[in-house]
Amino acid sequence: MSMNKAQLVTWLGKLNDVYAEKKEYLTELDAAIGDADHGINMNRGFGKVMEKLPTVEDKDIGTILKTVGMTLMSSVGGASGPLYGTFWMKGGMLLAGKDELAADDFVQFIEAGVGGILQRGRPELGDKTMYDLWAPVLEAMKDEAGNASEVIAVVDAALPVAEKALADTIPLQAKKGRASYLGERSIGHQDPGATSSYYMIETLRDVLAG
Amino acid sequence: MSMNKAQLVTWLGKLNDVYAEKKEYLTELDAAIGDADHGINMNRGFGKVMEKLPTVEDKDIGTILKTVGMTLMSSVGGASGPLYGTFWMKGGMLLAGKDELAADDFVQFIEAGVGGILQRGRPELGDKTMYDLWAPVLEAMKDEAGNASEVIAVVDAALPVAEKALADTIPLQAKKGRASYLGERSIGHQDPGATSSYYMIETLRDVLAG
Amino acid sequence: MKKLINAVEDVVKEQLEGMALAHPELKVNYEPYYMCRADAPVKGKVAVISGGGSGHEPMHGGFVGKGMLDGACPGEVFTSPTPDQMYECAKAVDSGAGVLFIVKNYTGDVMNFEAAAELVAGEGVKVQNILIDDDVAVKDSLYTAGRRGVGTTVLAEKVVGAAAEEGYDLEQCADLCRKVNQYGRSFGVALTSCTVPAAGKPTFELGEDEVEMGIGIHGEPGTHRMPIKSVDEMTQYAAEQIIDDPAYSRTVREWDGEQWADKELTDEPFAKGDKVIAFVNSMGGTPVSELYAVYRKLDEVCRAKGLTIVRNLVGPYITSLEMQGFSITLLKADDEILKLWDAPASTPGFVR
Amino acid sequence: MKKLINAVEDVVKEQLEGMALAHPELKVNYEPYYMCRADAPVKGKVAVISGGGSGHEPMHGGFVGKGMLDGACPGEVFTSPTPDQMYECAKAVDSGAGVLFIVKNYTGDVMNFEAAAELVAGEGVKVQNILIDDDVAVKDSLYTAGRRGVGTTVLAEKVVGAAAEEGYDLEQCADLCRKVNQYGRSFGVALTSCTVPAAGKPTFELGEDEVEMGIGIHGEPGTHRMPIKSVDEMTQYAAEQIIDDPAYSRTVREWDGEQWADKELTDEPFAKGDKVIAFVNSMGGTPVSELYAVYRKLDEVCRAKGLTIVRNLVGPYITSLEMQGFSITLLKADDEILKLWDAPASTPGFVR
Ligand SMILES: Nc1ncnc2c1ncn2[C@@H]1O[C@H](COP(=O)(O)OP(=O)(O)O)[C@@H](O)[C@H]1O
Ligand SMILES: Nc1ncnc2c1ncn2[C@@H]1O[C@H](COP(=O)(O)OP(=O)(O)O)[C@@H](O)[C@H]1O
Ligand SMILES: [Mg+2]
Ligand SMILES: [Mg+2]
Ligand SMILES: [Mg+2]
Ligand SMILES: [Mg+2]
Repeated sequence: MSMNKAQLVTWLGKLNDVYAEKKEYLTELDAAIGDADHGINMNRGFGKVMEKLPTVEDKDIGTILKTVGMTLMSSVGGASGPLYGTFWMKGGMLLAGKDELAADDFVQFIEAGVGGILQRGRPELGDKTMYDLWAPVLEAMKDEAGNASEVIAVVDAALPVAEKALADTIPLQAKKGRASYLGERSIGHQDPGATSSYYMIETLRDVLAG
Repeated sequence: MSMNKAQLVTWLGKLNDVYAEKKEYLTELDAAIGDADHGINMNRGFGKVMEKLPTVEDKDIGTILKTVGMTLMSSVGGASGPLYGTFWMKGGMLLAGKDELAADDFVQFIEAGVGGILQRGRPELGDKTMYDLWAPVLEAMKDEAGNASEVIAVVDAALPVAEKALADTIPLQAKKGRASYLGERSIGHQDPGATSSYYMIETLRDVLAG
Repeated sequence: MKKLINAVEDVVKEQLEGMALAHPELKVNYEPYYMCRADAPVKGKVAVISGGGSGHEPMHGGFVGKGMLDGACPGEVFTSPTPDQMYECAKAVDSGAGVLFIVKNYTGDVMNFEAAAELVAGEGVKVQNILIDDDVAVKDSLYTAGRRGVGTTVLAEKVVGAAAEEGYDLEQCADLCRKVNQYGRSFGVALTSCTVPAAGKPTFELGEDEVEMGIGIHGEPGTHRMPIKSVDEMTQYAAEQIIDDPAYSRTVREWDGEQWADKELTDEPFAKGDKVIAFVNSMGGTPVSELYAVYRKLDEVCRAKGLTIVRNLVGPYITSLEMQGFSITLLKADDEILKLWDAPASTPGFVR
Repeated sequence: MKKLINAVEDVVKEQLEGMALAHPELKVNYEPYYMCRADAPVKGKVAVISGGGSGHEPMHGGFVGKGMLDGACPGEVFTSPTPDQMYECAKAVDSGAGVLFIVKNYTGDVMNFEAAAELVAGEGVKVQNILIDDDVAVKDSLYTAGRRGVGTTVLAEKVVGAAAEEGYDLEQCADLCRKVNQYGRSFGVALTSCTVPAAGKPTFELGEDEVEMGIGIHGEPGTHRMPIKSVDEMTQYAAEQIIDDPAYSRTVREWDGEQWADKELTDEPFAKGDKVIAFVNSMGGTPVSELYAVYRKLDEVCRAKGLTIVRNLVGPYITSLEMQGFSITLLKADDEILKLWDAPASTPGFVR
C-alpha cells in the first residue's frame, strides 16, 4: 500500500500533538547540552503548520510538503528550523503533483530531505546531530524499498534502526551546533534534534498502522 | 575640677575605640530604619580624627574641637556628618584659646554644639533624631552647672537623662531624616544618631571618672 | 556578595580610577573626590555641579561634560559627599559666573551641600542650591523629610546643563532648575534588593514573588510590598501615582546670596493636554529590553490621561547598584525645556 | 521568575512595540519581525543588516539608525531569527547597492542567514554574509561549530555601518567587516545565570561564590567554573585569554554572488605596539560602575602587554537578559577602523 494524502495530513496533525506533549522533554534534553529551546521551537513550528495546513490540504502532496517546510523554516528558528525546513521543502520539490506516495517515492522524499540537512548543516556521522539518526534510517529504508516493499514496511524497517541510532547519540561528543561548545561535557546526553527526528518516524509508523 | 586637654584627647581616642566596636551595632540600628551606614560613617569619621589629632594635640582646646568638627564634616558624610561636624566646630569657635574647661565652658560648648545641630538639621523635639537626646541632656547639664558644679558632676547628671532619652526614641515615629520615609514603620526602633550621641556622653563619663 | 570589586573600601576609588582612564576628557580628583570637565572653568559660563552617594552610576559622574555638568562629587556608596568635595570642585570649575548646586532632597545631601554653599559663598563665589524632590511615593512633607530626589535629577542635569552652555546666568539657571523640579514627578519599583559593598548583604529581603513599590534609590524599603504583577499592571500603578498626584507644597531652603531663606513651593498636578518627557529608568539590574515593555504601557496610560509624550529616555541612568526594577519620571515639557532637552551633550553617560 | 513582562509568549512582540513607540525614527514590522530605519532605503547606500535571538538588547535593534544598521531581525529570546525576516527586511532596505548580513557564528544564525541570502539573491539583490566569530573561549574550530560571535559584533556594526554611510560599496563593506572580525577577540564571565522567559527558570545554577568563565551570550555554560575572585584577577584572566590568544584558523562559508564558497581565514594574534579599541560590556545585570573597575585593570594589563587603548566603550551593549557578568573585547584599530569608529552615529542604543 502506498501512503495517501489523508495519511500525510494525519501524520502532521499527530506530530503536532507529539511535539506539544514532548515540548518540555525536548527542551530539557536541549537544556543539558544546548540552550533549552528545542521543544519550544518544535512546538511553535508545528503549531504554525497546523494553522497553514487547512489552506493546502486539498492540494497535491508536493505542495503540502513544501508548505510544511516553508512554515517550519519561518517559525522554528535556531538550528533545527532551517534543517527541518529544508528537509520538508526538498521532499516537496521532488513530489510536486503527487497525490499518493509509493514506497519508492517515500524513500526519495526522505533521501532528498536528508540531502537537504547535509547541505545546510554539513554534519558528519558521529557529530551528535539529527543526521546521526537520519543516515542509518535512510539506509534501512532504502534496503527495505529495494525489496519492492510498501511504505509501512519501509517505516517498520526503519523504526528499530532509529531507536538504536537515537540511543547511540548518547555516548557521542558533539562536534556541531551549540552542544559542541561543551566538548566532553556533551557526552552522556541524548541529542535533542535526533530525538525530535525520531518522533517523526515513530509517529508515521502509528499513523500507517492505523 | 575642670576638664583638661589630656582628658579631651583621651575622650576622642576612646570614642574612636567605641565607634570601631559599635560599628556593626550602629549600622544595624540604621539598617532597620535608615540605610545601614551610620556605624560605618562614624567609624570612618573618628578614624580620620585619629589621623588628624597628632597635628593639633599641642594646640588649644578650641583648635582641637574645630579640627575634630572639620574632620568629621569632611569624612562622615550623610546626615550625621554635617550635624556632628557643626556640633564640634561650634564648640571650637567658642572655646578658642582655652587649655582647660570649667563646668560653665563645657556646658557652653554643648549648648553651642546643640545650637549647631538645630541650625543645620532643624529637628524638632519628638522627630526621633539625635536632638531628642541632646535637648534633655543640655537641660540637665545647665541645671547641674547652675549649682557651680564640676565638669564630671555635669556629665554625671546628664548620663541617666541621656539613657532615658535614648530609650525614649524607640516609640517615636521619625519625622526627619531617612527614617521618616518609613512613617509608622519607624516606630519601635532606637534612633541610630541618638545612640552614637549617647556614646559621646557615656565615654566622656568614663574618661572623667578616670 | 557577587560584585566586580576588589577590597570593599576601595570600590569608589577604583571605579573613579577606571573612569579617569576611560575618559581623559574628565579630570578626576582623589583628595577629596570630585570629577570635572578637563576644560573647566569654561569662560563666562555658570558652572553646574551635582553630587551624591555613589552607586547611582552613570549619575552623576557620567554626566560631566559639555552640555551637562561641569563637576560631580561622589560620596561613598549611598552616603552623601562631604562639603569639602563640593567646595574644591566649585573652586576648580567656577569661571566667575557662579556655581549652581543641584541637590537631591535627602537630609544628608541637603545638609552637606548647605555647608558647602556656605564655604563657597565665604570665598566670594556666587552660589545657588536647588533641590530636586520629585518622588511621589512620599506623600506629605510635614511628617517626613519631604519627597526624595530621584529621576528628575537626570533630566534637570541635562536641561540646566544645556542652559548654562547657552549662556543663562546663575539666577536663570536656578530658576530653570527649580521649574524642572516642579514640573517633574517620579515613582520607583524594586524587583530585587541591592547590596552595599561595605555591608556585604542585601539591604532588604524580598520574597521570590514580591516587589517593593515606591522605593527611593538607596535600596531603602518603599511604601509597600506586593506580589509581583504583570508589567502592565505595575506600570499602570506607577504611572497613575505620578499623573494623578495632586498639588504638592513644601518649604525649601535656598541661599539668597547672604543667608538661607525659606521658600514656599507648590508643584501643580499634570493637566490634560500637557506635553511630557517620559523617562523609563532601570535600577541597574534590569536590562533595557524590559524597560521597553514598561514604555509601551506608559505610552498607553499617558494617552488615556490626555498627556502626550513628546520625548523619551529609556535606559539605566539613575541606578541603585545592581538592583532589578524600574522607575518612571514624567516631566512636563514647555518650549524652553524641550529646546534645551534637544541641545547637544557630550558626556560618558549621555550623548546627543 | 522576576521580570517586567506580561505573558511569556508576548515578550518579544511587546518589547518591539515599546521600541516602536519610543523611536519613531525606526519602522518596526511585526509579520515577520524586523525593524529598519524609517528613511530606508537610503539612496545609493549599501544596506547593513544584522539579527539574532532577542535578549541581547540594545543589540541589534537598538543599533538601527544613521551610521550603524539599516535593519535588524530579532528572533525569539535566544533563538535565531528565520529567513523570511531577513528576506523581508532586506527587501525593505535595499537601495540597489546590495545588502550585507552581519551574522554571529551560531549554527542557527548561520543557517538561517544562509537560507535568507539564497532567497535574497534569488530576487536579484546583491548580498553578502559575513560571520563574526571572536570568542576566544572556544579554542578549536575542528571539533566545534567554531568560535561564537560576541562583543566584536557591536564594534563591527558601528564601523561597517559608518563605512556604508560613507559610500563603501558592498564588497568594500564585506572586506571591512571581515577585517574587523579578524581583528577582534572577546572573552566573557558570568556572575549569575539568566532566565529565558519561556523556560521560567535560570538556564544554569551557579553557587553563591562561583562564577562561570568563558561564557557566550545565551546563558550557556562556559569553559569552567571557579570561585569568585577579585575583579583584578578576573579581568587579568579574561584579558590574557584575549591578548595571548595565538593565531586562529578556520573555514568560513561566504556567498560569492552565485553560490557558497569556502574560505580559509587566519586571525593573527595581537602584537606589541598594537593600538586597540577596548570594549567592556555588561551582560545586562551588572551596573556600569562595576565595569569601570574592570576597565581600570584592563588598561593596566594592556599596557603591560604593550597594547595601547586608543578608544573605549563601557556599558551594556550585548547582553544576556538580566545576567550579571562582563565581557571584554579588544579590537586592533588601524587608521581606517579608527576613522570609522569616530564617525557619527544616531541610534537608540549608540549615539556619537
Ligand atoms: N550542523 C548541524 N547539522 C545537523 N544538525 C544540527 C547541526 N547543528 C545542530 N543540529 C541539530 O539541531 C539540534 C538543536 O536544535 P535547536 O535547539 O532547535 O536549535 P539551537 O541549537 O539553535 O538552539 C541539535 O540537537 C542537533 O540535532
Ligand atoms: N534633620 C535632622 N536633624 C537632626 N538629626 C538628624 C536629622 N536627620 C537625621 N538625623 C540623625 O542622623 C542619623 C542618621 O545618620 P546617618 O545614618 O549617618 O546619615 P544618613 O541618614 O544620611 O545615612 C539619624 O539617626 C538621626 O539621629
Ligand atoms: Mg536549542
Ligand atoms: Mg544612614
Ligand atoms: Mg547614608
Ligand atoms: Mg536556540
